[in-house]
Amino acid sequence: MLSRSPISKEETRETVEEILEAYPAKVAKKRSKHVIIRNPEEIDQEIAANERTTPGIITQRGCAYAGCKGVVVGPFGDCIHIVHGPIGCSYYAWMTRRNQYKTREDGRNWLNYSFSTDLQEEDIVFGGINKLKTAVREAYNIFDPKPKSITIHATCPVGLIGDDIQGAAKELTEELGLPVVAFNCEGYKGVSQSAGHHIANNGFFKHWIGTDTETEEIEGFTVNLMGEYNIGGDAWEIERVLEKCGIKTVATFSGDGTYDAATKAHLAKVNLVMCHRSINYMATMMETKYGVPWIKVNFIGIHAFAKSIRKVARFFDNPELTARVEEVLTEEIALAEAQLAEYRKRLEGKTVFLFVGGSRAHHYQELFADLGMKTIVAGYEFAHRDDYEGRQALPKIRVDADSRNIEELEVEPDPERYNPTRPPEVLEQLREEKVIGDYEGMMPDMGEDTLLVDNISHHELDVLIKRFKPDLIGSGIKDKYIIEKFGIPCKQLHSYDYGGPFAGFRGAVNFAKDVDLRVNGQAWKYIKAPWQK
Amino acid sequence: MLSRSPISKEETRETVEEILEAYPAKVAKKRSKHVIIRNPEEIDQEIAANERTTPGIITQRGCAYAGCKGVVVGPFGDCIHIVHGPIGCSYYAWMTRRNQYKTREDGRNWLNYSFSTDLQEEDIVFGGINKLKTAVREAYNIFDPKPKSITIHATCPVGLIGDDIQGAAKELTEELGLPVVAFNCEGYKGVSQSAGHHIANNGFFKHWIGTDTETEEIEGFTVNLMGEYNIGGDAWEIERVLEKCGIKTVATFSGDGTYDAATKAHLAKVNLVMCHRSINYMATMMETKYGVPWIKVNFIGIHAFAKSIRKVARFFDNPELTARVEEVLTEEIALAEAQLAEYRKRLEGKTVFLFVGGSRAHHYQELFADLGMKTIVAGYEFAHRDDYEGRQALPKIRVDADSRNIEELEVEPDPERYNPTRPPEVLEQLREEKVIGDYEGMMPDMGEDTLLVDNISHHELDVLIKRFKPDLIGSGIKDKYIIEKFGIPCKQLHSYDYGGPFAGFRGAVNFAKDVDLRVNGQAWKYIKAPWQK
Amino acid sequence: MMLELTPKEIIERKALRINPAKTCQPIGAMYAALGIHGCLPHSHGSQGCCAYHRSHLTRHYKEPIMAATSSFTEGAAVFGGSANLRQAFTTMYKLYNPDVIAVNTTCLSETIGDDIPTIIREARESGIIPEGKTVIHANTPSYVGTHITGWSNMTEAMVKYLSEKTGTTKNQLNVIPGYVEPSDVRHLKQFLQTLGVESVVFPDTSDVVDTPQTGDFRMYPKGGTTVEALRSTGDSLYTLALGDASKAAAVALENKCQVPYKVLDLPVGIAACDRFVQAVIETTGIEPPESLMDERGKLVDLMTDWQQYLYGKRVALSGDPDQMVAVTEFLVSCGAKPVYVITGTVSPYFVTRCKEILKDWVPDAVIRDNADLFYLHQLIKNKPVDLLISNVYGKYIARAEDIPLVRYGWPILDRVGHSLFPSFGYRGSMHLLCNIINTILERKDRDDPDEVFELVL
Amino acid sequence: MMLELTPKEIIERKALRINPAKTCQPIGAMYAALGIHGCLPHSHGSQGCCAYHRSHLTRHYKEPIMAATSSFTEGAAVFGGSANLRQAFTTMYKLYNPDVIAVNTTCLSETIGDDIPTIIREARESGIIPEGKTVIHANTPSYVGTHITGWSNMTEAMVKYLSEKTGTTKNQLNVIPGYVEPSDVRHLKQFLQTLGVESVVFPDTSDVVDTPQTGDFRMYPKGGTTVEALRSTGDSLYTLALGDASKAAAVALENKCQVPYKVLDLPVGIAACDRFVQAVIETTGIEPPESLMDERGKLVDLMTDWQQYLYGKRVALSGDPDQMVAVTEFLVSCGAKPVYVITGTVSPYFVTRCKEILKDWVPDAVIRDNADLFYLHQLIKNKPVDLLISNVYGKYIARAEDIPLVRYGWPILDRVGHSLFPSFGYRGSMHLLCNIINTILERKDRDDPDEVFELVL
Repeated sequence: MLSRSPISKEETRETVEEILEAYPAKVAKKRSKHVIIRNPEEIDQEIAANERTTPGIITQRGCAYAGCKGVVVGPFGDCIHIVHGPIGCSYYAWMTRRNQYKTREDGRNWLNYSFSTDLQEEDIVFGGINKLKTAVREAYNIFDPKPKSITIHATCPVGLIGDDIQGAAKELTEELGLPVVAFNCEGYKGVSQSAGHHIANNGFFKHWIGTDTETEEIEGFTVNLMGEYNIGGDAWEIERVLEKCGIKTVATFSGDGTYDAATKAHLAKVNLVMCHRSINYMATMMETKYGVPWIKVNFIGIHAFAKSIRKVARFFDNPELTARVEEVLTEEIALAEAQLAEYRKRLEGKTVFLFVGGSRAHHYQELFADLGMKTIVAGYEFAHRDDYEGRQALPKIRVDADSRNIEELEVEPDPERYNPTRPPEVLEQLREEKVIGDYEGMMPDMGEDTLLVDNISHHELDVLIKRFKPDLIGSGIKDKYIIEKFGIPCKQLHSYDYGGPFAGFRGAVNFAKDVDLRVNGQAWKYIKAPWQK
Repeated sequence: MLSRSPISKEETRETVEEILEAYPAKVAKKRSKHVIIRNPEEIDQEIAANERTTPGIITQRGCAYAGCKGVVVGPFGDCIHIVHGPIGCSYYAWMTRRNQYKTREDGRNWLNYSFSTDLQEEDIVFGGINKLKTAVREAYNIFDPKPKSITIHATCPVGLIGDDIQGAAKELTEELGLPVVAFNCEGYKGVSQSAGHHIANNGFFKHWIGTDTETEEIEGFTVNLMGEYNIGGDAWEIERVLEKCGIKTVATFSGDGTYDAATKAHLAKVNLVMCHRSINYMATMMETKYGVPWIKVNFIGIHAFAKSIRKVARFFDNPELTARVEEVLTEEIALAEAQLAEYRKRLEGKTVFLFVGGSRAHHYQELFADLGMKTIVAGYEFAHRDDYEGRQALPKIRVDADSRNIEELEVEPDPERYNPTRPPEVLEQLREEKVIGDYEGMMPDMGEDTLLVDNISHHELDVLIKRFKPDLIGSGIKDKYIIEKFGIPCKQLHSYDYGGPFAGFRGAVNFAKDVDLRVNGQAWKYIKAPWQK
Repeated sequence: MMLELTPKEIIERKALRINPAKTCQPIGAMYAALGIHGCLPHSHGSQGCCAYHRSHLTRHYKEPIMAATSSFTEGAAVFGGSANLRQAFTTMYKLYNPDVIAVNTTCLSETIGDDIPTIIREARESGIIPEGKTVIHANTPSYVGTHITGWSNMTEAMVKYLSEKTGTTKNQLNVIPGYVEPSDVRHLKQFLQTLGVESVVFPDTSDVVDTPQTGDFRMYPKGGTTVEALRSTGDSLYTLALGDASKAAAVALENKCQVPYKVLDLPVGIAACDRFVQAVIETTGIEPPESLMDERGKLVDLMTDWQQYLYGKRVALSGDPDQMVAVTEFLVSCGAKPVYVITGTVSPYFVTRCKEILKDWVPDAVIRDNADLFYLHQLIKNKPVDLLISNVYGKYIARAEDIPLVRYGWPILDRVGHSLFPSFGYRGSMHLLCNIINTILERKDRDDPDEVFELVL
Repeated sequence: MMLELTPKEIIERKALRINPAKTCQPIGAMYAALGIHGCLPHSHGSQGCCAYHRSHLTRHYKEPIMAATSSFTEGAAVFGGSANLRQAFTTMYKLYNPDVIAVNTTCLSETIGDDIPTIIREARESGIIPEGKTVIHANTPSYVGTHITGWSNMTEAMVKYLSEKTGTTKNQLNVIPGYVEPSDVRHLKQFLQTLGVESVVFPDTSDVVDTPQTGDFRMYPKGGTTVEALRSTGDSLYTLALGDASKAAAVALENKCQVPYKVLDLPVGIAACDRFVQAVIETTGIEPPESLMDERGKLVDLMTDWQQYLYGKRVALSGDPDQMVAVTEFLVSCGAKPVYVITGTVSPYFVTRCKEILKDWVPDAVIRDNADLFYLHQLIKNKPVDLLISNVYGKYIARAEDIPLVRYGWPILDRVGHSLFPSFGYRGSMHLLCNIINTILERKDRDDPDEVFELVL
């Protein structure tokens, strides 16, 4: 993965210049800090991130509501998620994230439903809080069985009109005898979805985590899968391999997640963090309060998977488990490699851009490397500097006006339930080895002269495509057909283009097939008519 | 049914004149005997039928092969029917008649298959008999279980090139140990499908009927359903009611028919003849040979059904049976009438033409009468004079060149198995009452000034539509869209327009709904644009 | 099982919307704006709105949907969004140089109360908006009406900002097609051409959201009604507004430029198409050519040929008001029975027209505006239907209740063809009807037992 | 279960045809003859042939199919059919007065050896055929070739009887469309018009077997190539023969009138359409207009947008040679894998072209002419497919093996749309491809478990 970009340094520099020149001067200055040519020799190379998008820019980004309800909270299928606001926000977050959920024996599954207070003008004028309460009661009354929990998500106008949704949630929790949790994730909070993740983490941490006070222990090599949203069934493939190794998942945040599991999450021995961006708040808060350490993992790509699960084995440091893990890896890798070989022949050396979310632009570089493909430009849509530069950048991050408004919870070790799952000296050792509590970010994995572009805009994409002519671009739905109109195939890495799983070993093979059909698909050869050639 | 035509006598006469004037003189003279204005006062009113179609006439008629393989033999599902000839004839008779067949426990069902020797030029030149034999052996070898019987159907060129299919059948019967029956139903035989019916009747009578020599008796009120082809499931609805009354069907010729049942048909106590035209040969031959009398029935129309089943009860003359029949009739008629009432409101007084086959143009008049509709023109496609005038016309029918070529079997009472099912004096009485052995034909049921048109041509149809503007025409697939282009709905009474059943009580209700949707369907109101009105 | 928790018992809800049959205004405004040539729609609010609308339209069209946003943050929510909009103008003109910018508001900017006309005026005065560039706007608060209202408002804005009456009448009709597919607008233009009528059809998303793959991305595709054509609408003979959603613009045009108008149902189905042709006849005096009459006759032929499979079929319908009115009437003309007809939008037009159409044929039909799919599902649970016609969201109900589904209306996110093959006009109606018939036949084949499985239908 | 008795084991058959993928010549001749304006096809043989052909075509088109017959009886079979044919002429001219009579023979009249040209000549001489009336004929013995051969022969007969070389070349192309749908011919004519090319397309069944419902039956509908136009084919610049079935007529025209020709695949699918356009460019020098390039680009867009659902899909194909070649190439261009491709007709063209197309992409594909559906079913039993593309008779296999079916080709007796919506040209290819894609997606939705049931595809 550390090989240099096949694009010359000069071409890359010119390209960056071309990109910046088009902007108004002030914007160019700002953007210049988000568009960085990777230089491995530069110690602690920096990149600006998690900053405002300039108005008028055609951006990939969404809002806090999307990050909170859409990404983190929505996947819990045995709860009812009510969106408090005009109808659109609930409508747009209805099944479009592809979080897969299996109905459990209790029959609870509201994933295919969309609930909203559908605020009308009079609600905006006179306040919507009573409508919200009525809506929650209606949701409770209509269904049997009852939901495990009801969540409330505020959209833009709610904050402005002053509806006290936290108060309402408290009142309804008591009235209905089930946790009603409110999230003030109005769309204007923060600068992207990222604010919503944080708000969601806070809400869960306050209201769900540790609320199972009866279960005292869960035996075995237990883990939580954090920041894994089970798009296309990723979580199931990961769990398949974990189970095969003898590792038990307690809770998943939040793909295929259930309320009951979430309330027991504090009993897992370690948190495995997939999407660092969206869930690191929870991981660190759980570590502080309950003593559950966290390991940054990447289950995307067969070698990444191996590396990650070995970290887990290292954590538990149990010879049987370690042996079992190696056995499973040998078997799974051999099988996957055999199937990948054919595809790799057709994909070797192809170039990729990656502009996705807050972790996939990094994770998928490892899978593309498995396929022999080079990621030459990459960037996140809504990550922070630590996702690029690693957590060592955290102290350097300036708290600005936009992040200041997102609550930072004060967390203390739980006087009764703080329970480190390994002896302190072992934890210290693991921390030193960077097995736990660390994430080094995307940057160290990018080769010389590759380009990092944070929060890419349409204009930048346009220039980069014309200049670098990649073989494939990993991006999202809004860019997909723009990219493809340039004659370049795009792989959606949010929705997976309705495919998947792509995690783990079987997922890698799925992915290889999927990439192959795009990169080598016959249809592209017909873009020009014979008489135009 | 005997009400006069609503069309004036004068108009009807003029119409007949208009029809005839268009023909070349000789043709006009011929056709004038096929187009008859009904005059109930005329004793033994005559109509020409079963005569050649003038070449060049656009006719409804098909050929002997269609009548033999397509109509009578094809529906037996547990046999393999091989068409000996070029591919077309087998192809066209493949499932287009809608004879429904339920696979029995033995799993035999070749109804959805089409078998042909697919004769090629070299076969025509050098003879096709060896290819036929190979084909029969291949059919036998490929399948497991084996067919109950294999039939062979000659198409046009086979007669001319002199393939001895009867000899081959005999040889293969011995070789394969199962009855192989050959039918010389070349398309040019006779003047219509009718020749094929006769040929099929002969073949079955010679090779299948009475071949079960082990079963000696079948208890109960047993009947065969003759000339009922189970289009759209008619036979099943008839059997439902018969069974409810306690009457058992031994064999059906040939809808949903099985070989085994056919070989036991001679043991039934009476034959119920639906389609007189296609099966009367079999009925009379069975009567002669085995002493099984026949009753002409019509199970189309609720009152016709009642009349017919009362004849059957009369035949058996058993108080319990008679009581049961009356009970069933009361129940079924009440239910059907209740459902028909709504439709009758919308259909009362509507006029109908009927140009169908060899029995339905008569049978369906009774069902239309149930719906309050008047049949003002009717005619058969391929019937004989007895189907119009009744069996009393039989002695008057001249044997012409075309019918002379169809074999008339010499049948004698079977020395051992002739077994009249009722005492001779009872049979005599029943015969006198016209309960058995009689059919009075369509004519007596046609009201004054209605028109009978035998073997209608396109030209005649055209004139009649323009003159009489009926509300509905019952006809076949070739006419259907011609009629409908005139803006008049057509109900197919061969294929039932892929609906059915229309027999019996439930069938009558089905039919009412079907007719209603055609006669009163909204779509017809849009034929002219508003600005054309 | 899918949607298993939906109870059969229907309880009237006062506050909770479940499984909506609508979304909010801004996306409709964005879609309408895409129907202007060289236009960049701009969403004045949080960037999430714009992201959602672009994503959603992209999923429906599988095409680039270009739009910008004011990217509100908390500061803008507190201090107002005028700075954001000014910055956005600057950025857009420098980067994307659109001929037209069409601004729509959102619930956020509406709740704040941003005064868009003033911001535009000041931006123009201060040179932020260059000479010769067009900026229009529509107020589209998400808490009023639905996506249909948003479309209406932006279409009305085109009139309010652009229509001009020069005094010289042009021999042309204005036709406002409704919130429909590019294929419909394309066919409508051909249809008018066949009739020999000059026209301005607006907004016109054909050749904008259905562009060819050429290996060359064009930010402003060649389609869309030009500003010049929009200006000329004030000089037209007549406006034909198709569907209730098109009425506001037609009324505005009469008020502003005294162009008389007629509101017609969407030309889907024989009767509605006939009325459209008749309206063209009446307003222009043309005679429908033979080719058009042939198409008409083919539609009727289809209806008479296949009536038996449609007759009496119980159909549930969900979609936008104008589509639902047209399809309801079309189904009735084919003998089918629309038993439940719902729309998410509040629409007296929808209720009145559907009642009119159904009063004799399906007197007990349930007709409900401001309804949702949860309610429709409950209706179906109480008495099943033979067919469901709905946008993509109906697929959950179709699966849960094992009902054949014809996807019709907006959005369709999981099938292909709606943007290519119209439902407008006689030809489009044939396409829709073939789809309905084939769906019914497919189900018949699936359900028929072996012994009655048909070769010919 | 449907077709349960079909064994998996494949035994080579020498004599027995089971479930044919073809029928005999005369129906093809009848269909071709319907493509002449004012023509009454006449079947010289037993009346059953004519009845079967009319019935079958009617079931496919749901339209009147008018044709007469010599109504042979045993006498004619023994003594020859010339008296019948003469009588038939008399009857037809008196009753139906056609401009053209197109006689086809049958296995019966061929076995007897009736000499049609002589009968026609004598009928003309004796005044049975009136002045100014056209009679043509084709020998179409049922025991040679298939329905495709019959179509070829009758089309060739049009050239042999009618084409004339006057010496003055006309600036027009001849285009022979193949045995295709009226919708295809209609679209082909529009396509040529878009290209700006004058042409004679023959035979042309559009507006003959797809007529409007007007309440007025017309025995000779307005469509069909006129005799005048057929005459002029001898003066054309060039003949484009679409498909192998059209070749015989093109060759005859070159032999008779020295009009050069090219044989092209049917213009279905991107590559074949491109070659068609290129041929028109090369023979006429025209430039394809933008509107055509847009349609082309939309087809490519469809292919790239939806490739993931087609890629690698195993497809079984059954149909007539020309359609199969075109669809095979189209599928390959979309990334699908035609693994079994069969036709009932003996066709070296089919075998050669399919091998060419598939050799790299599906090297182990089974390609068989002179095959039947029983064989195809056995292949599928041995290794299943994801999709079956076939005429209506494929529905039994599709049901037996639970395979999604796209109906394509001839005949389609149980669905609607083929005669209205073409598969020819870029637009027609889009229609076909949408149908294929939607069929695949429908199956995906059916088979996906609840937890992976997708809203967006």
